[in-house]
Amino acid sequence: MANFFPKWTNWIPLKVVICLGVVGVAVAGGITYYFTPKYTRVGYMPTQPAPFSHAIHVEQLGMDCRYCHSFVEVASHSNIPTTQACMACHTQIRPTSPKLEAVRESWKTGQPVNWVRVHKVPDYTYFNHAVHVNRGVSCFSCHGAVNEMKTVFQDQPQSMSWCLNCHRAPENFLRPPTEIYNMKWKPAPGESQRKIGNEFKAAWEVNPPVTCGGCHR
Amino acid sequence: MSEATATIEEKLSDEEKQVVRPPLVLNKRTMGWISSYISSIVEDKTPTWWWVSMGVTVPLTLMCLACLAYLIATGVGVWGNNHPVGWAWDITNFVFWIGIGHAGTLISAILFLTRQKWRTSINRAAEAMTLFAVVCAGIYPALHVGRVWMAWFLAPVPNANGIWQNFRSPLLWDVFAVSTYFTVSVLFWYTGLIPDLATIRDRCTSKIKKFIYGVMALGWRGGNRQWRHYEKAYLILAGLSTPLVLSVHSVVSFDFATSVIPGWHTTIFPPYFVAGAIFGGFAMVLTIMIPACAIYKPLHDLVTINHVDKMCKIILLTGSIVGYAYLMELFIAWYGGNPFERAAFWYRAFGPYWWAYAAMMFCNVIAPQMFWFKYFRTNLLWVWIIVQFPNMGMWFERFVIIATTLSRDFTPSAWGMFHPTWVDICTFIGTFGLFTTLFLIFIRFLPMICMFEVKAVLPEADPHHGEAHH
Amino acid sequence: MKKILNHPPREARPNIWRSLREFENDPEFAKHLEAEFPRGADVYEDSGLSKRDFLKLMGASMALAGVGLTGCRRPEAHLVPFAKGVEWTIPGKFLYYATSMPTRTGAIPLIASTSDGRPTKLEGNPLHPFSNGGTDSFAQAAILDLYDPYRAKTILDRGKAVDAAAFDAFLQSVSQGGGKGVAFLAEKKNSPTRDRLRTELERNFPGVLWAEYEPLGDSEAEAAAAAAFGAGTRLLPKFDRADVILALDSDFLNPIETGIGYAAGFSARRNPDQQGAPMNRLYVVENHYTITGGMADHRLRSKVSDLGEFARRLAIVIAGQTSDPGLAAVLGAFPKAEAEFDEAWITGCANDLLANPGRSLVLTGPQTPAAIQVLVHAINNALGNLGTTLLGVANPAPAAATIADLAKAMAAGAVKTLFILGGNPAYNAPADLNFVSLLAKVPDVVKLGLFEDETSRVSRWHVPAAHFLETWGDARTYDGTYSSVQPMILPLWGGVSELDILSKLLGGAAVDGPELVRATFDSLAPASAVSEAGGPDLLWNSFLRIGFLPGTGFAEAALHFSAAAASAIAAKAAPAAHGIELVFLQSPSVDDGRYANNSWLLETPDFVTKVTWDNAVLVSPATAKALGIKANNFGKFEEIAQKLGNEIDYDLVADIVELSDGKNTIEAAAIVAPGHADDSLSIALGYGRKGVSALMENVGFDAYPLRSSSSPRLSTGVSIKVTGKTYPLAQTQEHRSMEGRDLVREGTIERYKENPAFAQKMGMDAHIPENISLYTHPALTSAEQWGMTVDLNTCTGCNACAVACQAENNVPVVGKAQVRKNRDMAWIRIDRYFAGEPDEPEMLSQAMMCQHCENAPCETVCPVNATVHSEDGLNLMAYNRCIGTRYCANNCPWKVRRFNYFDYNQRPIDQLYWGPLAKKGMADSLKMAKNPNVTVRMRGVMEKCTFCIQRIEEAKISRLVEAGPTAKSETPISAFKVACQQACPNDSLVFGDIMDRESRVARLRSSERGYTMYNYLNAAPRVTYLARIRNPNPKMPGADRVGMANGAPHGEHEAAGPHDSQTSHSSHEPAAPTPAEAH
Amino acid sequence: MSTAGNKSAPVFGIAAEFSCARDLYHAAEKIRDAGFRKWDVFSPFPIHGMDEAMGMKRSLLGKIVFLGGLTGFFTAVTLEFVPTSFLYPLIVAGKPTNLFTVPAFFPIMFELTILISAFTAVFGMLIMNGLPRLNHALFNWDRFKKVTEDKFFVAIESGDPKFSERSVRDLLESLGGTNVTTIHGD
Repeated sequence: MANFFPKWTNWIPLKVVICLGVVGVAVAGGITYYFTPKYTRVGYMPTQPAPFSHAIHVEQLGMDCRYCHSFVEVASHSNIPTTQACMACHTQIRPTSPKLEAVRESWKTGQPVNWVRVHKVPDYTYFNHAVHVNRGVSCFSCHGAVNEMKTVFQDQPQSMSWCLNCHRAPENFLRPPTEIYNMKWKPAPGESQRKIGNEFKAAWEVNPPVTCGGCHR
Repeated sequence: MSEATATIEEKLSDEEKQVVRPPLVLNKRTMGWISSYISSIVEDKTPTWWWVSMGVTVPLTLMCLACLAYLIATGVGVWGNNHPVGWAWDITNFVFWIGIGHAGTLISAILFLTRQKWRTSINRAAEAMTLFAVVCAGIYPALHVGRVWMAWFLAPVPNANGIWQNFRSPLLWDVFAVSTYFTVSVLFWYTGLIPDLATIRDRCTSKIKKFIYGVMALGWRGGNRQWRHYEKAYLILAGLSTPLVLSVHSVVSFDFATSVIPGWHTTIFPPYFVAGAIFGGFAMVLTIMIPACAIYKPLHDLVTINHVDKMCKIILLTGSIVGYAYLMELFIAWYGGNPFERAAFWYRAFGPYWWAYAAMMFCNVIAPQMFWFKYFRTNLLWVWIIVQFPNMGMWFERFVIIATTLSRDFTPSAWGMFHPTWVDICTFIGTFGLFTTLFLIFIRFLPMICMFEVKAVLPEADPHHGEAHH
Repeated sequence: MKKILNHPPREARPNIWRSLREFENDPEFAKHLEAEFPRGADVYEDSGLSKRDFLKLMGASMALAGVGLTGCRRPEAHLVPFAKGVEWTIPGKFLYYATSMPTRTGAIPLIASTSDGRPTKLEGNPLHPFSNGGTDSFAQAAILDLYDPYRAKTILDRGKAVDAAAFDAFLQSVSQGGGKGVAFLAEKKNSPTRDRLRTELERNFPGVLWAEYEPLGDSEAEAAAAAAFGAGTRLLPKFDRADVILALDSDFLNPIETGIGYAAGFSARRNPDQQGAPMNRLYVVENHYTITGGMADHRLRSKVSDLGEFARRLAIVIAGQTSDPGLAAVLGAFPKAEAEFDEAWITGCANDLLANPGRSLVLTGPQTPAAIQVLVHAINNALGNLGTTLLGVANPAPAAATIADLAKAMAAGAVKTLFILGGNPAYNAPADLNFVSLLAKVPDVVKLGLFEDETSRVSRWHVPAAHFLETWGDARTYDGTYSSVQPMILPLWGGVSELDILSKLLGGAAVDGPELVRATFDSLAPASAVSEAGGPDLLWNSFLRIGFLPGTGFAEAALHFSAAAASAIAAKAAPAAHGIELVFLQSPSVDDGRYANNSWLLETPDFVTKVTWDNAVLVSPATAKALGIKANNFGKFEEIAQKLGNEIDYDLVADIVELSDGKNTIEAAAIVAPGHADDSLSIALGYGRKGVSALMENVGFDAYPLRSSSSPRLSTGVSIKVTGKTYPLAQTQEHRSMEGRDLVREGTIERYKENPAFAQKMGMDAHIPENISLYTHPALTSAEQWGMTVDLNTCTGCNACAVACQAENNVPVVGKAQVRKNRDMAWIRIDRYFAGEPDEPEMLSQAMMCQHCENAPCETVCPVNATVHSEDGLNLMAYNRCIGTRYCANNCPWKVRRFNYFDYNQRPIDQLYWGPLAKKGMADSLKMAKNPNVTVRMRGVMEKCTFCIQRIEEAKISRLVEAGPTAKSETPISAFKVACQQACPNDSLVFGDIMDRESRVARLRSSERGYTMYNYLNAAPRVTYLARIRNPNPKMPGADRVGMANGAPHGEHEAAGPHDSQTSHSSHEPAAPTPAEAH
Repeated sequence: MSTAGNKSAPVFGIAAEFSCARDLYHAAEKIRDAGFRKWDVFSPFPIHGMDEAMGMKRSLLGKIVFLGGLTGFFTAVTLEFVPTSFLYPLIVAGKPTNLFTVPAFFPIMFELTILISAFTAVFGMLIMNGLPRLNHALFNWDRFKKVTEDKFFVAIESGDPKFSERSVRDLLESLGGTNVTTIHGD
C-alpha cells in the first residue's frame, strides 16, 4: 500500500517556514511604517471652509505669524484668528472675493468660521506654545514651512518620541530669539545649528523636561 | 476499584515475585496490549459519560467567559477589590492555578532526570494538566488590569511614544516567566507526544484521522537515528524545565517578596511557594487520575497503587515543608521584632480573617498527616478524599497571603475588608469548567498515557532481557 | 471620549457675553466644536471630559469674538481683574477676580479663578484683613452648587412654568398694593445693600414684616450680647491675646460654625516655638467630640443640658476669688441645678483662668441658651477680659423679626404675600410652628431659591435664585469689613437675586450691573479713602480689584456689662433636665440642609465619625451598652473576630433607633462615638430631605421634627428605643486605633522643652539603625525640590483641604455604595485616630496625602513605568501610561493611591454596575466645573495626589516665559500655593522648595518637631509631619494622660506592644502581638 | 521475494522485521561489524545501548542548545539595559540606571535563556531528524506500521556503498530477520 501523503508534501514544512519568515518581516515593516504617526498624521491636509493661503499672506505679503496668532507668546494655546482679524484687512482688500464668502458670512451672522483642526496632541498632553516660542523654538520646528503652504498640512509626526528628540537635544533646534518667526532662517554660512544651539542652551540654561510630569498632568 | 485496592502481591506472577522492586506494569501486559488499549480510548466511539461531563463543564466555561466580558465592559469594580485590597481573588486564583500547573512539569521533568521510571504512566496527563492550569492562571493577570486594551504596554516593542517597560517590576518578570513557562511546557508536552501520535497514526483507519494524526506525528519513523536526537532533546527539555518550574513560582512569589508590605516582604517565599505548588499540584494530579482510572479500569495496570502511594508520600513531604514554612514565618515575625511584621502575622492568625488561616492550616498541615498511614495512601477512595484538602488549602493559603495582608498593613486608617462579589465567584468556578473541558478534550483525542515510555519500562524492552536464562 | 460642551438652555438676554452666550445657546454650537476639534484617536487615553473642551469653547469663542469685540465692547467698568491684570480673556489663561461668599455670620472673602469665562475654583483672599486667605469646605464646594444640574431653571406659578415678565407683573401688582400684608422671610446676610433696600421698603410700605431665620443662627448669642452689653453689640474674641481659653459647647475652631477669620490668631499662639508669648492652653467642655475638642489640652465630657450648672459652679469659684459684684448678681439670679462634675476639674480650670486675668477667654456656642451666655459674659467681665481678649463692636444692621413673630402674623392671617428669600422653612422651621400649615394660609407665597425644594412645593411662586457667583452683591465679614460680591458668569439658568426683587418692589427698573451695590458703596465709602484713591470711581475699582474696602470694620464699642439686664435673662435659665438629651449639630457636609445636593460635601467624611452621605445619632459607648445599641451588626464572623480581640473594621451596619419627644418621632441610625457624653445623643441637622433631587433620596435622617423654637440647641427628655432594624453606613475610615504605631506623634510642652527632637526617636525609630542604601541614588537634578510639611499642632481636621483638592484636581465622586466598598477617591484625607482610655479618648487628626517618597515603593513595582520620579522630586503618575495593575497601591505603605474601579466621570453613580448599558457622559454644566489643567481620569487607571503639578508647571512655565532668552536662574520662580495649602484656615500645610533655605517649608522641614513616617523603609518621604505639642495644666485631673497618645516617654525606647492598651480605643485589643500572643 | 512500494520506482533499501528488542540489538551489532553506513534500526521505543550497538557517536544537540541559551541570555541583557540605561533612563524608586540595577534584571535574563534554549532543543531535534517529513519510502511497507506498536525493524538503504540486494538479504535473513522485503519509493 502506498504512502498516505504524496511525496511533494515533504516540501511543505520548508515552504511554510519561508512563508512565515516573509510574512513576518512584511507585517513588522508594515506596522512600523503605516501604523506610526509618521505616516498616519504627517501630510494631513483637510480642506478649510475658506481657502486661506499662508503662502500668500506670509510669503508674498510678509505678515508675521503673531498678527493672527496673537496670543502665542503668552498663552499655552496659539489662538485661531478671529473673524475680526480677517476683516480688519478684507473690508478693504478683495472685499468681494468669493473665496472670502465664509469669512464674510461669519462677520454678518456672528457664527464662527469653523476651520478644520490640523494639529492635535492628545488631551492628556499639555503643550504650551508660549514657553517654546519664548525660549528659542521656532514655529518652523513643529509646523514646518507653513509660509509655503497654500493649504495647511501637518508637517511633523508630533508623536511623543518626536517631542523627546528635541527635549533631549534642544541644541539641534534652538534659534536666535529674533528668528523665531522667520520661517526661512538658516544658520549663517560657516555656523552650524549645533554650535549655535549649544551656545543658547548654555546661555539660557535650557534643559527641557523629559519626565512624564513635563507634559502629562 | 476493588481490583485496584487488592494488594500488589496478589497480582504478581511467580517471575515477578523474584524481582526486588514491584513491577511498574502489572498483569504482564504486552506492548501490543498497551498500544491497543490506550489508543482504543481515543479510537472507540465517544462514551456517554464524556458527553455528560462536557454538558456540565462547557456551560461553566461559558459562564466564566461571560463574567470576563462583563468585567472588561464595566470595570474592575465588578470584583470585590477595593482600596486597601487592590489584589484579591484575581491574583489568588492566578497563583492557585499556576501552582497546580507545577506538578505536571515536576513529574515529567524532575522525576525524569532522577530516573524515576514510575513517572512514565502519569507524566502525560500531568503535563496536560500543567498546560490547562496555566491557561486558567493566565486569564487573571491578563484581565485583572484596569485597561485590558492597553495591556500591550507590557510588551517591550519599539513604539512612537519612545517609552519602555520597567524591567525592575516583578509583574514584568511574571509576564516573561509565565509565558516562557507555558511555551516550554507546550514544547515539552508535544515532543513527548510525537511517537505516540505516530502509533495512533499507524492504527487509525478513517482518512480524516489519518490526515490529522499523520500531520501531528510529523512523519515519525522510530528509527534509532531519530531516537538518539529525540532522547537528547527530551533530556535537555527536562533539564531546562526543572529550573524553569522552580523559577516560575519563585518569580510569582517575588510579586510579594519584593514588596515592602509586612507579611509579603519575606525571603522565605520562593522555596515555600515552590513546595506549596508541588504540594497542590500532586493533589490535583491525583484528583484527576483516580477518577480517570476508575473509568478506564485496566489503566490500574499502568497507574498502580504503587504510583499513588509514591505521590501521597510526596504530598506528605511537601505538605510538611509548607507547614514548617508557616511556623517559621510566625517565628521570624516575632524574632525579627518589627512591630509591623508581628502585627501582620498576628492578624493572619487571629485577625478578621482568622477563619481563612485556620482553614489553610487544617487543609495543608493537618489533613495530609493522614498519609503517614499506608492504609490511607493505598485506599484510592481515601486518597481522593484527602487530596481535596490540599486543593482547598492551597487556595486558602494564597488568599491569606494576598487579601489578609493587604486588608491590614501599615496605616490603620486605611484598613478595610474584602468581600467577594458574584462575579468573583462565578469567574473562579468558571475556570474549573474551562480546566475540565480542556482536560476532557485531551483524554478524548490524545493518548493520555505515554505509550512508548511505558513500553520502554517493560522487562522485555531491555535488549538483554532474559539473556540470563540462555 | 471627547465631550462636546453645550451651554445649558436659558432665555437670551443682552449682556456682556452676548456673542459667546448666544453662540453657546445655538444648537449649531455642538457641530461647530465637533468640526473644529474632530474626535481624536485617543479615545481610551482621553478620560471622560477632556480638559481641552474648554480651551476649545474658548478658542471658538475667540473665533467669534469678531462679533464679541465690536458687537459688545465690555460694558463700562465691570469686572476688574485682581492681581494679574489681564485686559481680555486669553485662551487657556486663568483670570482671577475678588469676590466673597455671604454666610450667616459674615462672609468668606474669595479669589475666583475663571477660565474662559467660567469660574472653576475658589480660594481665600489673602489680602483680606479678617480672613487671612483661609476658606472652609463650604466655600470650596460652592463651585459645584453653581453648576449643579439639579438647580431650578424656570419661574413657576402654581407649578406652571411662566416667563420673567409674568413674575415682574406680579411684583408690580404687589408694590402697587402698597405693601399691605406683605411679609418677608430672609436668610441672615450681612449685606448693607440688602439692608438699605429693606429700610427703604419699610419706609415706603409701612406694615411690611421683615423676618429673618437661620436654623443654625446665633440669635441666642445676639440676645445675650444685647442684654449684657446693649443692642447691636457684636463680640469679637482676640485669640492672639488669650493665654487660657475655656470653650463651653463651642466649636470655635471650626470655620463652618464661626466663620473664617473668627479663630484667627489661635493657631499662631499654638506654636510651641513662638518667642515672647507662651503657648496657649485650651479647655473644652462639650457633649460630643468636635474638632475644637480634638485640639483641647483638657476636655470634659458633659451633657449640654448640664452646661448651665457647670458655668454656675465655675462662676462660683471665680466670683469667690474676684468678688466681682456683676458676676455675683448674675450668679444670684441663675437657678441652681443638679449635675455631677469633677470638682477638681472645675477648680483647676477656674484657677487657671483666674491666674490669667485679662489674658483668658471663656466662650460659648452660638446657640447656647442666652441665660448661660450672659453668665459667661459676667465671668469674662469678672476676669477682666472685656476689652482685652474680648472686644465689642457695634453692628449697625437693623434688627429683624424672628420666624416665630412671622408665624404669629401668619396664624392671624395678617400675611397675604410672603416673600421667602432663600432658606427652606417648610423643611427646617422649628417643629412647634407647623410652618407648612401656616404657609397654606398665605395666598401668595414667593419662594426664591436655588432648588425647587420642600418650600417651593407649598408656594405659589418659585423663582430660581442666582448663585452668589452669578450676581452682584456685597457683604460685611464678621468684623464688618465691607466686601464685594461679583458675578463670575451670567446666571446659567436665569437666576434672580434677592436684590433684584427688592429693587423691583421699590419700583426700580431691572438692574443688570452693580448699580445697587455701587449706590451702597458710595454711601459707605469714607471721604478720606475717596480722596486718597482720587475719586469714587477709582476707589470703586480698587474695591472690586482687592475685594474689600479697607477700614470699614465695625466701630469698636466699649463693653459695659449691665448686671441687671443680664440677671433678668439669667433667671430664665432652663430648669435642670433629667433623662436623655438630644443635641442638634451643624452638619459638616450639608450645613443646615442647604448643601444637601452637593455631592462633594456629601462624600466628605464627618470630622469625627468619618461617615459619608449620611448623618447618624451619636451615642457614647456606655450609653450604647445601656440602651442595647450594637457598635456594628456586620455579622457572625465579625463577632468571633471581636472575641479574638480585634477592632471592627468591617463596613458599618448600624442599629436604627427611634427618637421621640412625645409629639414627634423620628428614626435614625445610631453609631457609637468615643468621647461622647453619657445620657446624651447628638445628631446633625440637614439630612433626610425628600423629593428634591435623585441625589438627596435616602440620604440620612431628618432631625428637625424634634427641634423647637424655644430650644434650638437641644431637646431634653427624649425617649429612645432600638427598633431592631439596621442601616448600612459608609465610613471612609473604619479603624480607630493607631495600634501603637506612632503615626501621629505628640508630647507635652515640657517633654518638648527638655527633648525637642523627641518625636524623631519615637517607638520603633528609637532603636533601629540608620538607613543605608546598597547603591547610590540617581541625582535629582532640578534646582527646585518640592516638599510639604503638615503641622499636626494646628491641623484641626476641618476638611477644607480635602474639598479644595477635590475641586482643584477633578477628583470624582463615587457614591455611598462605593465608599462602603472602600473605594473613595480622595487624594488627601484626614486620618482620625482615638487614643487613651476607651471612654475618655483623645482624638488625633492627621492629613494624609501622597508622600512623594524619593525612593517610592510604588514606582519600582509598576511594570510599564507609569509612575516614575521627576527631577524635582515629584512622584509622577502618567494616567495615559497606566494599565491599572494596582500593584503600586498595594505597595504604598500610606495607602494614598486611588484606583478608578469604574468610569466615575462617565457613568451615573447609581448605574456603575450596568456596564455599557449605563448612561454615558456627565451633565454639561458639571463639565464646566472641571479644572481644564488637570486630566479627567478614566476607569482603570490609578491616581493620587500630584502636589498640584499643574500649578508647579504653570509656575515653572511662566518663569521661563518671563526669562525668555536669558539665563533661567536669573528669574526667580514666582510664589504659588497648592490647593490644600491655600484652603487651610490654620496654615497647617506648607508647600514649597525645600532646597531654598529661606523658604518656610525648608525651615519647618528641619524643625526638630519634624518626623517622617515608616522611617525604616527608607522611602525618604517629601512630606514631613510636625509633632503635636500639648500644653496640659499639671494641676488638672488626668493631666498625666495628656499628650500620651504614643505612650509614656519610656515608650520611646521600645516598639509597639506593652503600651498598646493605652493607644487602643477598646480595652480588649492587641496592636502588635507580644511573643506570648503570637504563639 | 517480497517487495513494497512502486516497483518501477528506485529501490530505497531492504528491510527485515524482528520480534524483540534483544534480537534487534544483536542484529544491529552484526550489521555494524559488517561495515554498513546508511542503515537504521526501527523500534517502538528507544532501546538502551542501541547507539553503541550501531556504532554511533553522541548527538550534537547539546552543543547547539548551549548556543541557543547564550543567544537568549544576551537578548535579555540587551532588551533590559538598552532601554533602561541608554534609550530612556528614568528615575524609578531612586534606583540606579547603571550596571548596579542588574539584580532586578536577572529573572528575565534567566527566563529568556530557558526559552530560546527550549526552542533550539525542539527545532534542532526536528531538523537533525529531518522532520517533519510526512512521506517516506518505508511507509509503503504495510508491516512497517507495527514499528509504532510492538515490532522491530532493520533497514539497509540502497545508498550504502556496500549495498547489494543479494548480500543484504542474506545478511538480514542470517540475523533472524523475518519478512525481508525490498522497499521501493513511490
